[in-house]
Amino acid sequence: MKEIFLIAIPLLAAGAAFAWPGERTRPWLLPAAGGLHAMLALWLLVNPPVLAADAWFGFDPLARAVLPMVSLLFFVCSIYGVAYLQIRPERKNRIFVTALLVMLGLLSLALQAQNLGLLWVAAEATTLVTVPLLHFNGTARAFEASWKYLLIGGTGIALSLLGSFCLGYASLHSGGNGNLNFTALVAQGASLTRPWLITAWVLLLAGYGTKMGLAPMHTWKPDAYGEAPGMVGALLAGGTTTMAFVAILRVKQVVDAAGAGAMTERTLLAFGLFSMLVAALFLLGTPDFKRMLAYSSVEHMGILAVGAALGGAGIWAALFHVWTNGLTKGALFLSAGNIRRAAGAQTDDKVAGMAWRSPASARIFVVGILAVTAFPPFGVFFSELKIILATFQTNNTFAATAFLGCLLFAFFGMTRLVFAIVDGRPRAAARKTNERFPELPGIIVPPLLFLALSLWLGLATPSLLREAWTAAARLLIPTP
Amino acid sequence: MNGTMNLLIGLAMGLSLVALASSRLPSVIRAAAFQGMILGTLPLLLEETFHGLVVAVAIGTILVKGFIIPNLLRRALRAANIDREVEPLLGFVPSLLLGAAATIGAAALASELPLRPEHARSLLVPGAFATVVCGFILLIARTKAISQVCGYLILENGIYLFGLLLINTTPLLVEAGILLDLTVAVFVIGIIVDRIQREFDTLDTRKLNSLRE
Amino acid sequence: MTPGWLLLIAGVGLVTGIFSAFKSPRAWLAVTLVGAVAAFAAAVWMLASGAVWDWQPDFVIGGEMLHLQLDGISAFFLVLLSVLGGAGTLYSSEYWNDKNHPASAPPGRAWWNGLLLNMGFVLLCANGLHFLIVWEIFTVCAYFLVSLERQRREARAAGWLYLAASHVAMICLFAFFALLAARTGSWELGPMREHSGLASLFWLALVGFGIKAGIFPLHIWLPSAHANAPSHVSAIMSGMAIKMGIYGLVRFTGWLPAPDSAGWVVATLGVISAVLGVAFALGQHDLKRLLAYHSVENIGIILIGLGFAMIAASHGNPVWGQLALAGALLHVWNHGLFKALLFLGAGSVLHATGTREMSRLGGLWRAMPWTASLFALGATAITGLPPLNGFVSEWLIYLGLFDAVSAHGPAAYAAICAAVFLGVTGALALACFVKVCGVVFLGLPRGKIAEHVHECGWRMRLPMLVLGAACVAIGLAPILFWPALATAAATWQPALAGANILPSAPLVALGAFHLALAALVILAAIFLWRRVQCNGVSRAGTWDCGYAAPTPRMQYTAGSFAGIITGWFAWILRPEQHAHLPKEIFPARSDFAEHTPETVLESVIEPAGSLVMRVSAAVRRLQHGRVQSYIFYLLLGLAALAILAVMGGAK
Amino acid sequence: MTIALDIFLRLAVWLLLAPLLPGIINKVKAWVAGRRGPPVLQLYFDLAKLWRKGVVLSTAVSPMHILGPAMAWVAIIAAALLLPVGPAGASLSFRGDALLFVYLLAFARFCIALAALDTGSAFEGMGVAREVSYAVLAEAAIITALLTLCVQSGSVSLATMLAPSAGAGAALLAAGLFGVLLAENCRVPFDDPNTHLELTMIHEVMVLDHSGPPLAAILHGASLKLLIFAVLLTEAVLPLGKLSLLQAIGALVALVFVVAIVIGLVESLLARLAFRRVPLLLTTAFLFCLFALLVAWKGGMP
Repeated sequence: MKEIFLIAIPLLAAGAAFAWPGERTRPWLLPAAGGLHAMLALWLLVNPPVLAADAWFGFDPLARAVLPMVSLLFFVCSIYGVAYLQIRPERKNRIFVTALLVMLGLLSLALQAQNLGLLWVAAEATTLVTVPLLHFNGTARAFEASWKYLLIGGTGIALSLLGSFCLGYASLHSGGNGNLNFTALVAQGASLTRPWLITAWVLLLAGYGTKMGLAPMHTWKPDAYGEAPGMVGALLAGGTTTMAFVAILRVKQVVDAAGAGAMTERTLLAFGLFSMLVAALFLLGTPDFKRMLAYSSVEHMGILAVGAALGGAGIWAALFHVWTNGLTKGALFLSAGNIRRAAGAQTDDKVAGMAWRSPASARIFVVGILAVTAFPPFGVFFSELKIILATFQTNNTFAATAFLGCLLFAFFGMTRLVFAIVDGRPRAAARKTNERFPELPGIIVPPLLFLALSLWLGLATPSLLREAWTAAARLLIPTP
Repeated sequence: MNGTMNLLIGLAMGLSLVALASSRLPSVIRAAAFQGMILGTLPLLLEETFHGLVVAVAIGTILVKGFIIPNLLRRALRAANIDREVEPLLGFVPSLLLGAAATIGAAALASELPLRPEHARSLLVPGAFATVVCGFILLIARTKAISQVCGYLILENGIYLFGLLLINTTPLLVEAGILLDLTVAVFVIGIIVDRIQREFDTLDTRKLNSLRE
Repeated sequence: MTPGWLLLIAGVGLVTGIFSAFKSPRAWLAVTLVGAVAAFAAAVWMLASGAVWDWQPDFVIGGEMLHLQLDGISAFFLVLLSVLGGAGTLYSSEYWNDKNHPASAPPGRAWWNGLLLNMGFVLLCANGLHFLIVWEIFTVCAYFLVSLERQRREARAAGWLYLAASHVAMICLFAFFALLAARTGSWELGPMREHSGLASLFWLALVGFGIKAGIFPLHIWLPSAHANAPSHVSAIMSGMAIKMGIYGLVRFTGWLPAPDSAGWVVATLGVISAVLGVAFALGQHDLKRLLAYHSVENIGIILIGLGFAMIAASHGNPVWGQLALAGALLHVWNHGLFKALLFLGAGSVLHATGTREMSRLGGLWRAMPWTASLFALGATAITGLPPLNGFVSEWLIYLGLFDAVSAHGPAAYAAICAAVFLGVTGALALACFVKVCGVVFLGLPRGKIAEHVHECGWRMRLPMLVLGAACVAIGLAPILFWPALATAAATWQPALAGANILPSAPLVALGAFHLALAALVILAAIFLWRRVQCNGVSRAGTWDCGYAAPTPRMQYTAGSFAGIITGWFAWILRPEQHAHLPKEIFPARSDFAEHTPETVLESVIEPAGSLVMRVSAAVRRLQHGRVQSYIFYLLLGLAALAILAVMGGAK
Repeated sequence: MTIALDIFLRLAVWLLLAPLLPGIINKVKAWVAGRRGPPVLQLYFDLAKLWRKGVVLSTAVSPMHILGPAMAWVAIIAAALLLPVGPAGASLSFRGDALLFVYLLAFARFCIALAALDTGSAFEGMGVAREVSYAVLAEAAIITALLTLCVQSGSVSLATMLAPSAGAGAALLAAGLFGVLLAENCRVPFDDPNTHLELTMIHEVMVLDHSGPPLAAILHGASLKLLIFAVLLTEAVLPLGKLSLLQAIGALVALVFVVAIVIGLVESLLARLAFRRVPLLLTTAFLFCLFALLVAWKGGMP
């Protein structure tokens, strides 16, 4: 039962943070809890526990395949958080730190949930706890972003609840005893009532797809990512979306077991490609580099969906991509946050010449963009290549073509914007101040760590992780 | 038993249409609150024997959906001193027609889906779908933040209605989840409404579009 | 000392060069040169022995076992890489030194070594995944080198265009290698000619490698990248980086089966690239851009040879195919050598005058005799004139084409066209290089710029001398280089290995003739020079048909010089003319300017791009900030999902 | 040793006979115009005089101004050595020398053009521009002619290419090659070697600033080039291989003489073309060669 500590440690730390008196010392709780959490997660990765048959939550192969990534992401972000909160003493951090820790606990719960209902509760709670994180900056724009996030995310999560009910009813209608544990649902297999099953899939995919940010349910993403602090963006893009993706995978497992695999694959492929297309079109013209990261996230969610639609090899690659994308995005969000602070603006008509104003962050940002647009030897290259390989292996030539085309246009858009911001002459207003943004090690080392992790994942993917992904893929697609 | 339930569900469906047709915010809030109260009583009718937990759920639902949330909304309305007129993006008559169409559509859809014998004659499924769709219409067709919150409430009511299908079999965790989340959600929404008021001097969400491409 | 150890030394040298690039330029220079020499030695070893160096350590990168291989073809390209790399290294130590470019010189050195290292790895990799990795890293290194002068807007734009075009190539190669891996079940590369299902992959490779090589309609990135890069970078880009595209085509046409039409398409593209490349070159007034278009031309010549070799291979191994292949391969070397020489010369001009505009130069031979004569040597070589190396390779290709014609085979008609166009290309190139040499180095200085020029130092001169010497050596003694050529050609298709084509291409006789010609030319020149001195020389102004006050501005300009030919090609060059011609009896100030646009880029790619951007702008308007609509989108998504789920018989 | 002697003798013949041809042409022109004209050997006198004269060099020129003519002269001589003389064959012959022949002439053009541009004069720039531009079309024609000969003989060596009978396309090939001859040697209607209006000239304007021995080299080279083309034309058309040595040489000399006379007649009877018409005429010459190629192709089909 060590896995319960994955949930308990952050929640206890959150309680401690809420009660902690010292404004300057409180942020240190973040890396402390994050470090413990990460160590435990890695320990569990190496020594996976045996899952109790009827457990409500547990460190099963799928959790094992993704949870350590979320934990690592949080840990590195929390290191950044200490330095970040130190350079922003004007904002009270009690709620912020508490909410971050609660979020980690809820993510751990949701990723480990073995029950549809519990999964939903954790997902909903994550939505709520994100709100104070989003309006940490307290600006009008931040409130607007939080409002939209809450309304759209709330609607999405409501749909997923309705979907959960439908799935429950499908089970009930076919003679089940109302047990919403995934193992029980999978065991019911083809006996699940087909119309309810389809309704459930539609609603759950739309609901968790909203959380994940698949087009056209992605509309909250640019606002939220654009206004949230960099590290919150990183956690949303790497943590919350992963949770939603895992939820979709778990539901897909049930629906596949009921014999509607062709439908799940068709819908996931269509929504994945559509998301990539929408993201590519938005990326081509967006002038705001933080919103750009949001569209890039939409694109990568599309990639995950496409991967999930391609059977065992595709799911393996998608899990790989969860790791590479999450960690690479971490570097991007953190460095983008630095650049945003250094420049005081985030659109290309106001920001230029950041290679001079914040050289380290600008370089990390450029390298991160190349990494996330699948330049080798960073991890995303390898995971995307695996997905393309899977499309070809499953003879989805059209999907492969569309996939590659979208990657291309996304690349055009992103590099155009990034180089406009990094190079060029600083704008007149920025030139006048002529002071360099203090790039403390605390805000430079974490993104570098992310890049290093991304590099390491690609060049020397640990066999442990490969094995974990294989196990997860085998769990989801039992027949190869 | 089924007859009473269907009557109440029909009433709830009617209330969503009332919310769609209301031109003043307090009446929208009232419709949503009344709908919540009706739904709260339903679990009691479903069960032959009064299970303790079911009673607790019913009382909780009535309290939260019927009193606490509407009160919060009214407080926000008063505190913000908002113009009580509902400003529709889509007119009342079209909204109403859409709502009616949605109700018919929901009934048609429900008849397509196979039901257990004990639910076959109940209005639960069409009622749930119709309420969800009406909630969506309110969310999409109204500009004021409070009317959108009401839309969201009605949406949640529909889902709750659907959840009643499972109340016998699934552990009540799911229901508890709704109550908890709904409360917190609206609480947070309330805060935000408050903040929106301060920042933008209006509760008109049309003004909330500085984040755009 | 085995090839493996030599390659290790080369790798270590280049890697330590990356680290010493920032601290110590001298150490960088030393280790990089050692690396280049070691790589050269390894490549020559393999070419001389004809063996294959194959190394499969128990070492996994990115999930695949490392597999390096140096066979005839890769060694052949590695020779060129090491020569150009070494020359460029020495050249840049003066041309782009810390004093003149304090900000960009150290990273420039690091990227330079990265470029060389990764191009070397591309040649060595025998695993598709690793090939793709190093291919892409080399592209990125080249991007940072092209846009090294980041404060200049044109350099940044050129760099981005290069990166974008390369990414299109990358996407094609992504698909190519992924399909290859999917169909063969392994990332390992190697001969798989009997696997006929792979033939259609050739088209992906053609586009992917073709963009890199700068084949005509795909060349859009090339002129501006080569023009705006620092000159040693232009030299390696034009001399080697675009050859990596050729390497890819040669490699994979050799290893994989090709569709029947592949050779025809390659040859056609070759003809188009050759003729239009030189036509565009004639229209340029920017010295380096002009040279860049000549790269398109020469890639075309190489492709003509390669295309006919492919046609021959698909028709069962006639000797003419081998001639064409040998010509194409030798032209890879030759173009690398003389184009690098020309770019280094252009760099020297740019270094001395600060401008690439030919219309502001002139008469530079006085101040820069070394640069001028070495540039003239390179110009003679690139024009394909005897007795230099350019002629040898074109001669081999011509022989292949003529033999194809007299063989009366199915390729004969195509060979007729190709031969005639090759001749036309040669004549056009001659016109173009007469223009360049005449306008830049001869005549009188046109402006103030040309008055303060100085000759470059020995570290810039020596690389040019080495490259020039290589051009002369291949021209005068082609037979010495034949074994290397034969080894590479035999590696391409083992079926071609048996036949000896030397009887059909008497390189010994040609070499002897060239040697005699060179000797006689020198003798005659000395003789005439002495005769003139003996008869007595008097100096006077140029006779301008009685015009009393000639000024340097009255000299023929590059634009007027090329006017006749660019007129013939106006249908594709679409020159933009701005003229204020004299009208009245006492004419006012008048002027005339002509500019040749990047036709493919400006008339095809940019309109297509702006169309895409309009679509993007229209779509982006949907994200207008109104949350009601966002929920409506959500509902639409739900509806679409429902339709999609019910569709396809989900009963 | 014999080969050296052979080369030496041929070289002597080529060098000595070359300046005769312009003399014949001028005589014909004078005869048509009813004048007495300069002596046939006039060019020999001119060359001898120029060779002894001092040189006036422009202040702008580089050594290329002198080296260029020398290099061009050597290149033309080298081309001449590749050309076979009837059944006597060529002294130097190997596979592929036909292409070397073409490119040697191009090399000569390159050198002369650079030497001309060296003066920085607008007029010489103009001349060079015309020369190298029209050469593009001439090059296409001559490559096509070589392809024709290659198809007829199955060889890529001048000595064997020119041996067999020209076959059905002889007339076409002759017409085409004659056009190329006129263009490459700057005769009317492409150029007027006698005019002194600089704006209208090609070749003459390129050498405006040359004097003394370099000019002699240029003039002698030009005459040699004319002879080369005349011989090439003759041998491409006449089936010399079938004749005995004496007959062949007789026929060769006679036909070269005829070519010279025809050139003279053309120069007397035609006016120089406007420059914009020149490409048209050269394209026609190219098309003649191309049709000859097609005829030869059909004829050569097994």
